[in-house]
Amino acid sequence: MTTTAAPTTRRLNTSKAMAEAIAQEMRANPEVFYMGEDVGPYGGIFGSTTGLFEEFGPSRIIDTPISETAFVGLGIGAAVEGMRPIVELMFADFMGVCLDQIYNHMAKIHFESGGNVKVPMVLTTAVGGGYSDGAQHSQTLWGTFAHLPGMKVVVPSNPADAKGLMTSAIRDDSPVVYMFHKGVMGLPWMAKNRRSVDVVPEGEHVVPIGRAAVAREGTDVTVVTLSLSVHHALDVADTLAEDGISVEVIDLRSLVPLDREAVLSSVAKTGRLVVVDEDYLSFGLSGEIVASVVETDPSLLRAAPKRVAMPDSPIPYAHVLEYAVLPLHDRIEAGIREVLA
Amino acid sequence: MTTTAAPTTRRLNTSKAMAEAIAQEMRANPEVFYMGEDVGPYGGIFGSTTGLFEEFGPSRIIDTPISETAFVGLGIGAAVEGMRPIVELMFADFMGVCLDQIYNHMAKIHFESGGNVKVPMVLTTAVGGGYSDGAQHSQTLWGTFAHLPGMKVVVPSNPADAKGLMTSAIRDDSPVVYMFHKGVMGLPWMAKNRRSVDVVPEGEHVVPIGRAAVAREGTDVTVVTLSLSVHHALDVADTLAEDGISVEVIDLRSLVPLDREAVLSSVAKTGRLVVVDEDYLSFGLSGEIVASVVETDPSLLRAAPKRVAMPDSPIPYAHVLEYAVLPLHDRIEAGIREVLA
Amino acid sequence: MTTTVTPQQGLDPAVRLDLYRTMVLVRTYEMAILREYHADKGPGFDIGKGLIPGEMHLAAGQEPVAAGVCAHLTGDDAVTATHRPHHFAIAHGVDLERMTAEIFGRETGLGRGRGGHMHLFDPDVHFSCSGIIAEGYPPALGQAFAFKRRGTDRIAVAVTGEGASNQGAFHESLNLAALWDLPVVFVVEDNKWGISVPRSASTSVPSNADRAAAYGIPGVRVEGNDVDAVHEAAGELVARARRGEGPSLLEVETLRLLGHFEGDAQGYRPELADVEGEDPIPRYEARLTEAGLLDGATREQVAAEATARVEAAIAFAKDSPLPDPAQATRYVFAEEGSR
Amino acid sequence: MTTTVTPQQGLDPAVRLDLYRTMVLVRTYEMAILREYHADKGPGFDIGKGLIPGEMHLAAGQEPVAAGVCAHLTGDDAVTATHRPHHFAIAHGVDLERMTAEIFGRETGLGRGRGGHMHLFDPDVHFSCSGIIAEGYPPALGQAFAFKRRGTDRIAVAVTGEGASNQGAFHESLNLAALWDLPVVFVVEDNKWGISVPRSASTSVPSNADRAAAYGIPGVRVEGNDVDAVHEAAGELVARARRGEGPSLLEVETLRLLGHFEGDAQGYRPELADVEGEDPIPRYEARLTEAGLLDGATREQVAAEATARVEAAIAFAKDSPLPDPAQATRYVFAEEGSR
Ligand SMILES: Cc1ncc(C[n+]2csc(CCOP(=O)(O)OP(=O)(O)O)c2C)c(N)n1
Ligand SMILES: Cc1ncc(C[n+]2csc(CCOP(=O)(O)OP(=O)(O)O)c2C)c(N)n1
Ligand SMILES: [Mg+2]
Ligand SMILES: [Mg+2]
Repeated sequence: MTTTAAPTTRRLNTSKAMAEAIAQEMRANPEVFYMGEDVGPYGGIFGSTTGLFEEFGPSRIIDTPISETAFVGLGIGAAVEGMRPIVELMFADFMGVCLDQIYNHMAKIHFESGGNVKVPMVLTTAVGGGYSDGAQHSQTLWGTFAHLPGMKVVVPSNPADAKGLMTSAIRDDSPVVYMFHKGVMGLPWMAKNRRSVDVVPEGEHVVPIGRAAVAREGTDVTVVTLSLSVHHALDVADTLAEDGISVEVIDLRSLVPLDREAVLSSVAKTGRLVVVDEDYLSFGLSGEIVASVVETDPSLLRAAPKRVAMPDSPIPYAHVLEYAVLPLHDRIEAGIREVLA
Repeated sequence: MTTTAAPTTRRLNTSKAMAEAIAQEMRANPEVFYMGEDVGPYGGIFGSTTGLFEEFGPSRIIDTPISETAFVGLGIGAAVEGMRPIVELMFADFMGVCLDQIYNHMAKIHFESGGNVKVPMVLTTAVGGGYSDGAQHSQTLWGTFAHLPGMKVVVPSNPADAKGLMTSAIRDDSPVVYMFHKGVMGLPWMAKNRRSVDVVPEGEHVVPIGRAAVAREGTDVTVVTLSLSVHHALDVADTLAEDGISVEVIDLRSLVPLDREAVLSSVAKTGRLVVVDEDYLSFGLSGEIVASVVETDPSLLRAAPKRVAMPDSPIPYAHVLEYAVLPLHDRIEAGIREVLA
Repeated sequence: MTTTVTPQQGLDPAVRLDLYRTMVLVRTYEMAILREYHADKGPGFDIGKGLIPGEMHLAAGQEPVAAGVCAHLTGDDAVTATHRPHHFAIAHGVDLERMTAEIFGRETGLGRGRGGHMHLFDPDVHFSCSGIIAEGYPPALGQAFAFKRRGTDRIAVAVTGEGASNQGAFHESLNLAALWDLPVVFVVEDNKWGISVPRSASTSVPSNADRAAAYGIPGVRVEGNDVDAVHEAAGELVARARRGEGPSLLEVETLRLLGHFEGDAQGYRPELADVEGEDPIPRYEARLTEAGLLDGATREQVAAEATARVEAAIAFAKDSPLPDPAQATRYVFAEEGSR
Repeated sequence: MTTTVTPQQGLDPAVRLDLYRTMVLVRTYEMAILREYHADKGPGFDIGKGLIPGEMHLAAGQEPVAAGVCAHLTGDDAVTATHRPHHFAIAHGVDLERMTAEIFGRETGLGRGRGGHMHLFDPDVHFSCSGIIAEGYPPALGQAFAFKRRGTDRIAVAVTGEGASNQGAFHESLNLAALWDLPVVFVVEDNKWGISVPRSASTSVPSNADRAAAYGIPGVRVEGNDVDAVHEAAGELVARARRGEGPSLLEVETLRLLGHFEGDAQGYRPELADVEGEDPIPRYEARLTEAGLLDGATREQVAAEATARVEAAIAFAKDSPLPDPAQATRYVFAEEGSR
């Protein structure tokens, strides 16, 4: 189902790939518009709208006041009337000032109307830490969004998926929360993994929502992860390959729908599971993945599974502390070695 | 550590037991006050402040405007100054209008201040469905609160615990979210389980936060649950006892801290696990319980565990639909029989 | 920018009779719902029982607001209402049968029984409501945005109670509508109570119309729960929104005849004994009769028509099938091919 | 109720020199932080690198607001500031060394390195700040509530930017403070920009002082980024709060000399070339010199004192130990026996 217009070797960073999908959909459909704080001339704090203001102008790339409840709600109402708004919440951490519109309205109207009202809206938001932005600006929070029903939740890890998932999100008739990690955007002013700039198909590119990707095939252990942690997991897999350990990396790409089949078939092969999650450890994604495997067939696991996640603590500011809590190379490697021990 | 002043056979419903703890702490400590919507002359929509306005008057039992962000924040500021506010959010479903104060402020200030500022505040809130209040008034949402670090989360299931946990919550130097299910309050205008009126110790009664209770001992299967679902699980255990099936029921009593030891030692005994949770299935409590067991020792489980939870759907209004999604008697019984099959 | 409108008498008689008819229809409807709601809650009162379970917020006494405002709207305009939505729903022309079926939790309901009385969605007339205080305002902005963007003269009306005017969403919505000149009329129903909390304990100014100045938009307060005055004030505000002159705020003094929800004993309410005498419908009847516009026969005819429509809607609801429990979690996401 | 204050000259010379000293100290501090922040971000600019990683919002140009307001406070009063907190922190007397250590992420910092520059808590002077727009207002209500409840004349000052005045928390807080007569002075720093969004695109009225009327409280706007005028206006508002006469709103026109945060190229800002000429500190120096209150020697002395304090604080921070990574998740909950 992944549609690609033409083979290409053109490389983009993730933010430009995301913006390219938006531009293509905006050209094709006058009902699409993008709205949020500093998305106009500034181009989005994390580059999500790079170049869009120049092409589409202030009537379709719209700067808002700092009134998230009002403008998220505005997006909902416009979507109810058949427009296809993309609304940016600058940081997912700010969900607390507008969560009611998101989870009680955007996510529930379709259901409460018995399917008679659609809310074809995309909520984009930046997530993640790693650059000392402190406890209120470094969270991923995807477990929270995914727990609350009625919205799809997508989490691209690389430029091509960022484009393809954005295309799907805009075309989806259901609300989609599109969470982009600052660390995958390939921003010039932030440390970046080499995978944040990569080949991106030109023309229409669609990645269906709800299908995980096997980011790397392997036979000894399955690492289930998403977003920036995919890059870290791939780096660790490179390292471990030198020791003859074959790591399979599953990039979930979306939490809702959650591709449990992809997880199960990988674990069926490897018998060992590590979940790497930059969200808080408890009551979230990592537990869900483990439970999904075990409730289907506990005999799939040949060893206790391991969760490598953000601990249940606010995220500290100081670099040494933040790097102690983030699920980075050493912790991932240790987790893998533990399940193989 | 459970302290009880004197043996008693006095029976109270849960709302009166909760109010009794508040009254006792208010008498002992002038810095304790209770604030929220309709908590004054009305006595709390779900009876949480029954009789308190009459004793303590409007200066300590305070009706607020419908401004949750402002008054939750007011509680935080008062707590920072050393008062011990109890702030009621009428329904947990309304968290979306004030979550920022709750999760980015109440829950993070202590950490961000390196332990130098304490926020000894209790946030009380009503949860749960079962009386056709629809998608915006029936949620439990404890998984969401528990996922976000920095606040304790307690969920009493019966009158004595409601009193003892409230005493502990008020005395705790950390923020505590106290979630009372409408169905356990023993309200005269709502269907109630017989266990919502029960013996409550007079005088000081303290139940420590973070210890699960074995609500019923059994040997064949462990049901881990909380709040109103404890009552349902006990009812099912009664039924199954007739078939010679011995069910152990664990009442978690708090999600944060989570008493994983209690779960593990029960599952070590029974080898079988059913989690019953009125919160949404995915990315929440039920997955956390399963994962906690399996990551410790997958060999504890003699059969695939089973989760009986609210499906990942908004909660429907119509009685027939709501009763199809709630984790009630039949679904719990079927779940238990399944893990025993 | 703040005006206070007091009752006028210059209104077209036909319009006044229409306002009367709307108010009678609403009241007849709510009294029938009241009857059905309580019919099967016993023994005692169990909120979860009966043909209509759950919370029930009736608007009896507040008909002048809905009738006076909605008289200026067509089904192409949007209305977002509150947890107390019936009067606006009916005045705006929501399908009475499907609305009733929804309240009875039936498959033929507006939301196929998924929504309930606080969550009525009728896309045919762009009507919606929400159970979360003040959170119906922001979506109305988006409807108005779409209407304006498409070059129409359609408008949105967003309703809250006076208690809700102290929520953040109120402020953010008024500011954004003012900034972007959106065609929205914000309506505040001041029934003086937010559940048990009197206006004086919730709202720091006597008139929300004064808050319009905080956004540079017109603010009007109508006293006396008078449908003619509401009609007049709303007419001008709706017209200016249609002309592209932007949003405005209309506060109407009104009356909650019943408890906040059914089951509310109202022990907190000292003025309760006087309330019945302030019922706006008999008062309007008297005024229309005095003005020679209403006689006994017309009155009876209006009442009979209302009763017939209402009872037909209730019969429709009762005759409708319950939803299939096996489909309880359908409609979480839009289905394939339904675009 | 809305007043616009324009500069006056009647102020006590000693007070004016103090205001000057505070402004110079703040500016000296921020220029040193700027230097340290950029010292080690290369090659290129990597926001996560260096002795001070993360976002950095400097208040250069906005010193008149903090100096003018905080001159009326003691360490018993509370101040809640924003993501741009240094000027208020310093003017309110936050411990300079521990604040600096916090910004450098050290164990000796106000938050033991857990907080960072947007999360400075100094309970000794009841200072706090928050990185979430307008969400510092509500906790200030609670501090004021506690002060009032305990029968003191202590007050709380709550600060936001003009962009923040369009958040729901702003509205809810002003209403609640007005209703309960809480001793809070709400301060809006109008630096005309919310990141890249000009005031005209965020705020529907030219003066937030006009919004005070929406709560029945006094509203004052001070133009010209003039510390004397701020001092005068704030003095009266602080005094009335202390007298138990309730809250008020003070908006001050001010200037963001630098980008929103470091790294902001400000391409969106047309008036950028004029900005430097509007720096309030040289202008105040000129005025004080003209009034015969400041000569070259005093100027140098003030500068030298400021530099000495600032460099000592920076040296303290740099000499302080980093936090122990093994303790990264300590302080999630209050520890046993620490009550
Ligand atoms: C955010 C939120 N807070 C609280 C409630 C509970 N609640 C429902 S109706 C109501 C009172 C509303 O008062 P008002 O706005 O005056 O409307 P009225 O009921 O008088 O029509 C309250 C507090 C809610 N539904 N949503
Ligand atoms: C709720 C929320 N929304 C958005 C942001 C991102 N943000 C940080 S500062 C800022 C601009 C604030 O403008 P203003 O209130 O005028 O303060 P200034 O930066 O000018 O001092 C924004 C949008 C935030 N921190 N919190
Ligand atoms: Mg009201
Ligand atoms: Mg600003």
